[in-house]
Amino acid sequence: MMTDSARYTASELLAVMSARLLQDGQVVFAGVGIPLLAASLAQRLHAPGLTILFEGGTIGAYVEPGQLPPSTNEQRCTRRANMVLGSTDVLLLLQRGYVDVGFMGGAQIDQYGNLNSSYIGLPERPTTRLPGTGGGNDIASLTQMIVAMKHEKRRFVERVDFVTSPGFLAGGNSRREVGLSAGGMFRVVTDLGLLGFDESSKRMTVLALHPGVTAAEVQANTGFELLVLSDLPVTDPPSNDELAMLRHLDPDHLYTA
Amino acid sequence: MMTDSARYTASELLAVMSARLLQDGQVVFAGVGIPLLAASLAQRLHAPGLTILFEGGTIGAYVEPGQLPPSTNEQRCTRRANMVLGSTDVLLLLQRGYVDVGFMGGAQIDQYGNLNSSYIGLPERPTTRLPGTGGGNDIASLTQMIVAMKHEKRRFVERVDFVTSPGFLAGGNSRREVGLSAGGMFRVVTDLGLLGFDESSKRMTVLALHPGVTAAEVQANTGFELLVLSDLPVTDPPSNDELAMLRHLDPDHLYTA
Amino acid sequence: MRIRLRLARPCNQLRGSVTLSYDDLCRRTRERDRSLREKVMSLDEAAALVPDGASIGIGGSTLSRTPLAMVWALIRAGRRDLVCARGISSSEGELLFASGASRHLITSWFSLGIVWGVSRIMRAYTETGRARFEEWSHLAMGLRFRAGAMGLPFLPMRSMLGSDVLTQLPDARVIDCPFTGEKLVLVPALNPDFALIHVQRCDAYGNAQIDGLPFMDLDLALAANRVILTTERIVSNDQIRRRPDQTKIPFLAVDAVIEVPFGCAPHECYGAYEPLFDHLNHYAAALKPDAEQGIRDYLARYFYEPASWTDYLDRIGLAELIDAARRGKSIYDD
Amino acid sequence: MRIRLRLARPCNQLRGSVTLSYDDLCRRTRERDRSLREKVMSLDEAAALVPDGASIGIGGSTLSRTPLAMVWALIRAGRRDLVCARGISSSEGELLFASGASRHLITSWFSLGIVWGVSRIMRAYTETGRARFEEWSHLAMGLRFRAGAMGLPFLPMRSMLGSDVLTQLPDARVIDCPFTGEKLVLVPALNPDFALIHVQRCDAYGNAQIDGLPFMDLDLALAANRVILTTERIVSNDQIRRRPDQTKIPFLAVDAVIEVPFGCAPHECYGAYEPLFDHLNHYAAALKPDAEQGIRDYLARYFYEPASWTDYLDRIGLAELIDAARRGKSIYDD
Repeated sequence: MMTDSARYTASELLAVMSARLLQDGQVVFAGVGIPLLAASLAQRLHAPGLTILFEGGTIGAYVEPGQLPPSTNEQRCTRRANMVLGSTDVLLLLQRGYVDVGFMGGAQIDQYGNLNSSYIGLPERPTTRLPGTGGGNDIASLTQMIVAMKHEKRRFVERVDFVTSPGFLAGGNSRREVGLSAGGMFRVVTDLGLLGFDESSKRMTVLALHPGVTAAEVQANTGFELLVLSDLPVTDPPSNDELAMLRHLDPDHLYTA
Repeated sequence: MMTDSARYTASELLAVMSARLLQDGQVVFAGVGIPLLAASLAQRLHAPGLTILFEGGTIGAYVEPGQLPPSTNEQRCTRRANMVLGSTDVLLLLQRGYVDVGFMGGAQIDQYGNLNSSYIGLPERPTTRLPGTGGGNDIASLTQMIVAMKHEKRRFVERVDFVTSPGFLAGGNSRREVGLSAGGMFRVVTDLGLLGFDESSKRMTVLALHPGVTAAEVQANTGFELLVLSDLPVTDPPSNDELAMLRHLDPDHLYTA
Repeated sequence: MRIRLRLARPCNQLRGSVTLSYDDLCRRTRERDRSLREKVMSLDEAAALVPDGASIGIGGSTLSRTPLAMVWALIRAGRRDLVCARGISSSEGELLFASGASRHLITSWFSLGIVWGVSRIMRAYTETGRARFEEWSHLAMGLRFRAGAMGLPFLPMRSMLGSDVLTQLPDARVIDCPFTGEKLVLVPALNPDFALIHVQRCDAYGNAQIDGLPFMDLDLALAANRVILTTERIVSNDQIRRRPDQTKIPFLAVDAVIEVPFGCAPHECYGAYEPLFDHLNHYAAALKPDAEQGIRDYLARYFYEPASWTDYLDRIGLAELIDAARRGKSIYDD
Repeated sequence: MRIRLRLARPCNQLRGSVTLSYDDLCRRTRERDRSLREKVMSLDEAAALVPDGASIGIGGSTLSRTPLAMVWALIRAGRRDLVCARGISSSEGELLFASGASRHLITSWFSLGIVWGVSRIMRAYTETGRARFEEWSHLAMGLRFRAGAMGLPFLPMRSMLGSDVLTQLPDARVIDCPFTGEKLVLVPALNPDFALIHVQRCDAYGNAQIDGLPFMDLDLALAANRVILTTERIVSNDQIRRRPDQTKIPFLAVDAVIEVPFGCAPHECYGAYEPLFDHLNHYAAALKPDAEQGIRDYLARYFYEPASWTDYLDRIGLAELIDAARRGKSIYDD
């Protein structure tokens, strides 16, 4: 689907906008798809010293253009990497505190940033069984999270059917109270805007709008009431450089269909 | 010191007699010195399929003649080994139950097979601080043990000053009661004879005498009352083949001074 | 009909993960022949070692170093009620469910991957209650194998707290740390009856070298009660002994060695071949119109009909094997 | 005089192992610069990173891959009250005690090895209460580093039960396993302020390869709050990236890289050189008549007087270095 500008698809917008959140020198734990692509984009443009970790067991990845892996567990993930190690061990780096930011896609999210990738309906007899947590729960439990996902009402729900990967749980201090003292939701990047979480209530908050999008549009595509930053900035549209590099990395639109 | 026969030293006798206890196909965790040498001797003679593990991190060692290591942590221990791994990981094989027999030397032992290699006197102000457990406590806690040591009254004491490596603790079921459900003392090989432990009381028992040694002599060199098997057998003296191979392995008498 | 009958026993009451007492764990290990001996056999002989109902740890992850030849052999041998465990599961899980070889998979993620979408077989079997997908976090799976490898009844961890994943797992416990007072999750050891692991090379005794991503295979090998190794090639013990620091699985944990070139196809084997993308597309397309009929047809053509593993590979096609091998080896190019 | 003054504070009250709260552990790690950057410096610069009183994990074991050049630099820099931890300790422990750099060593075994007998310096310092040898089992040491590496406050284990080793360790706890009811010992994580590790090669960022016996160094590197790597040689990052599965310590854990050929001498570095047996005999002989005077003289001649590490090596003698290197490399001969 093309956005208004027709210069880029919604997926491309998502990739560019989330790439901009990653800073040079950070350590990012990236999932497959838009996160992997956005992290690689950041690494090629403004953050050459970005260290990318994959759940399959890679530290300091440097994925080759046009050679995107089907998951983060194949040899393509390790090409020109600094280190390859066991998947338990790379996940333990999260627990040890080595990772600055976790970066994943999401199927369903709620107002406190909880993610569901397990069940639609009741776990005992779900209407849809989803693929499950993978490392999602571990990443979301142990480090600061960026989530990139399409902004649709059925995906942005008041309360997820099942908390696969914890955000701020019931808001306020509830995350810390269950024993999750590190990490938490940092940003949600969508094709409509950039969202964060209110410092005390932990409710989802619109921080910026993408070009041509209104706050009302964002709310209309969200299944719960959003907080909105006063004086809402508008993001810069994807630059030609960003789009060119993105398409160089994913020429077959494997992740950006 | 030469024994009666003058054909071999006490250390050589110890090495030969303990080598005979190791069976083909077993997995043995061997300490440096006589244990390493005896295990290598068994491997070269009657037990070619003996798997030797070293605490430094070696599985399936095959130490070269004349190239004995100063501890079990040097590269000489790994020559022609099947696998090299971390020292924590090789010790964990004991805990996982992969090891048939642990094989160590001992500084001080008591009637229940408890070993002391830490303190003579009180721990707060010892008269002699010994080198400590190393892996001794782990080996003795987790697997069947063979101990090879010189038979001297000051080494065979009623109660060790300090239990570094547990034998049967206070005898009877006390070992199992503290939570050590695997392993236990199996044999003590000395330059005077072969000793084991009574099945119910767990007291040290003379099982065999080396050539030319009497039961009274063994008792006289022991600081507590030994049980003695009725109808006490006498071991075969070290054969020429055994002695020749032993001297081939340790031509400089590094371990058999 | 046969499958329907089995529904009488609800799949969520299948024997799951049991924490063995230390006495039992040690007894099982003591009874194994851990001596240095040759263990080379055929896929069929290895499959015969595994009884119905056994618990099975599956090596590799997603599309990587999956012991597919051994899964293939077990399905052909008609195994039933295997309780399978893997860090992340993919098409091999679909084939285990659809063949009736397993109705219980313990894993963190079960689907086909970003390119092919959500597994329709996983959905069909779990949503109707015909099979169980027992979900633990990826780290939890890894620590369960690691606890098993370490001879421990559990390991502590800091994730899963506060999530619904944890509420579905009665086998996990939450404690207050006796040192810091912090909340911790304790996950129970997983000591499967068998591990199936594919490696790039090993010797006839089972000393195995693994190139590239090791996933959870080193822990899995030591956690399991028996290890069945498939390998791209068998090398001499002399070659192993020249670089013992490259051995990743020790022979004393291994019970069977089977030489199976392309033993992961259509999945990848690091440095040897990449995934066979065309065949995976073909598989996904075959399941598109009617997933259950599609996978039955696929099983017939690729699992039950071939006379041998080579025949299976031949049906996949030489061109793809050559291409996948070229791509696989390219990981070592500058 | 200086040493005597310090006796006012009994060495058994020195700061020992503290189990950090998870908040503190994470904060310390977050404050580190974990970015991909060059970290090459001199021994003196690295020594300046380490303050008096710091806790130090020392890599290698006994006579193997001991980071001796870094120990040498710390002693020359006049460090005091370092709390040192190592799986098994040898002459480096004697030198740390005798120089006054440390009065507290946490280890499982501390002596000189079968060839040279019980450490007389260890005995002299511990029997008079001038220094503390805090004894844990070897496995306990390994699991304490491993817990530290895993970001856990403790790990369970099955040894030390019933022994007097355990009764001397108030920091360890015995629990009943919540799964099996069995008794287990919990050992607290060890997260030293610094790890000193010597490797065969690494790049300027600190991606390190280790040949042969890894001992506890991989866990130690991840457990410590800062890692100082000495290396036989620095290689390019390109070389590392060609075989990422040979990297054993990731750059993001490393804070300093110092190229020091023969950096373990007179101990060994696997595949590079064996122990310098003649020098070790010379050292042992120097300590024979009067251990404390002998080691003071040795420290003067080999630690304080040399202008540089190369000067130190020169005093050991070229002939020995050549011989040790010949023996070291022979591990790869058929």
